Amino acid sequence: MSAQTKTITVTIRYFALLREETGKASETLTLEQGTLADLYKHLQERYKLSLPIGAIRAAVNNRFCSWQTDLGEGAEIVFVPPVAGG
Amino acid sequence: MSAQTKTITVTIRYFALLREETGKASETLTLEQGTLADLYKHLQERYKLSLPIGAIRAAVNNRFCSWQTDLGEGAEIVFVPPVAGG
Amino acid sequence: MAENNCTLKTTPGYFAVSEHIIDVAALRAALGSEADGAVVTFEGIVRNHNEGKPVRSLFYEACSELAQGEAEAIFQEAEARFGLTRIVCVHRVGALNVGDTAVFVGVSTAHRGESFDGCRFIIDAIKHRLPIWKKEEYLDGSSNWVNCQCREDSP
Amino acid sequence: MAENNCTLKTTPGYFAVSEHIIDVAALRAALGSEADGAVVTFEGIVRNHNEGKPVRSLFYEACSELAQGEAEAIFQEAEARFGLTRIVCVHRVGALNVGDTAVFVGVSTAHRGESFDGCRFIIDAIKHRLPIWKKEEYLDGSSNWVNCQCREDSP
Repeated sequence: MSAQTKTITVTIRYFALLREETGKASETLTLEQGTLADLYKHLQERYKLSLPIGAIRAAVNNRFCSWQTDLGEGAEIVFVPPVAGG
Repeated sequence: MSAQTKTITVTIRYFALLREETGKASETLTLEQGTLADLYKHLQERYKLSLPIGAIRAAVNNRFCSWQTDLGEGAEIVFVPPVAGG
Repeated sequence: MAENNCTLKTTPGYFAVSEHIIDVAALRAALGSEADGAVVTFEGIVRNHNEGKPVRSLFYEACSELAQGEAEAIFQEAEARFGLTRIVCVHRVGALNVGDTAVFVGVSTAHRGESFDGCRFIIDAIKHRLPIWKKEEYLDGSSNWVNCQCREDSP
Repeated sequence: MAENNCTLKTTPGYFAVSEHIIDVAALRAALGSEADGAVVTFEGIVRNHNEGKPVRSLFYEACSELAQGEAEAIFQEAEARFGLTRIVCVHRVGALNVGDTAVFVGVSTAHRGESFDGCRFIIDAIKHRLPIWKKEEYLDGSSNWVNCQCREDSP
């Protein structure tokens, strides 16, 4: 890994099935800069998450974003499992 | 008029515009036997009712009936002007 | 509500014509069972305008006996078509002011689609079929029995 | 209700996520203006069954901040499409029992067609778009996050 690799710190909130599978409501992680998709794949492996990326949506700083979004320092991230309100 | 002409006594209830045009909420009339249509035409002339027969419905003894219905002794009649509930 | 329920043995519905302010909360409380997932209610309110004319107040008149029979027929049709579990409907009569609830319709069912469709069916049928009449009094002092000016209405 | 209203300046709507029993009468009182002739309300109630399985209780969880923004977007769309004058919506979170109201949607408009269509549009959008999750607990002791078993859902 080169010295050039930039790291960022992000906060992630987990809800519903993701909260149960990770065992936490939120966490702050320092990781290599990348996209939302990179982050979810990382977490998927780490926590053996059952939901595929195609089943969920993601929001950064309270806005739904595409999986290709580059994460910035201090980003607040929510992964949204399939919803079932009402 | 022959002695054979049968008369009946019926009660009529008036609502809304018909109540205002007849000036009464109900009345009991003795008249020659006939159909509902005959009765309405008689009242139309007597009270100068503005609503044509095609604009209203009629009920006898709490059931909507066709204008050709023959009236029987003691019939309770309601003429129903165009409705506007709700 | 008890006094009229006995007349509706064959349907799950309650209908009344009332001279009193409609108690929406009490009527809502009569809806819903453990199997019901949806409650839809409609209230028709006296507006301050109709077809461009400013309305001051309304007077509703009903033939209660005929209205009761017609409401039961509507409820049976609605029950058959939409599987409604409960139906509650009250129509106000007498003098009403702007903002008053003139009619309440509430239904409950297992699923929401049927509740919306059933409630709408009932209010549409009530407006077209129940022997209830509305006299609008306008700000300019004039008044009008609604629908009674179209002299050549076909039945 | 006052504390959240300031977040909805651009719409006629009020939205909240609440841990408390939904006070339908209070929410109804926030609907209607002198120009409104129709009020339609929907309540989603916890049923004792879902897809054939007997339900004992439900647990709802929401991401309130995201839900608020999404509700505002839904209300703006509903206002534009159906001319709704007022919109009030509260979604319950936490543990609910059979018979509890999980969600309330109430709207008012000049005419009834728009009220029915607008209310239905809003509840459909809420169910599909708001970040709110439902865990069903069944009589047999098992439980399930609804919609999370279809593993290959497309977005």
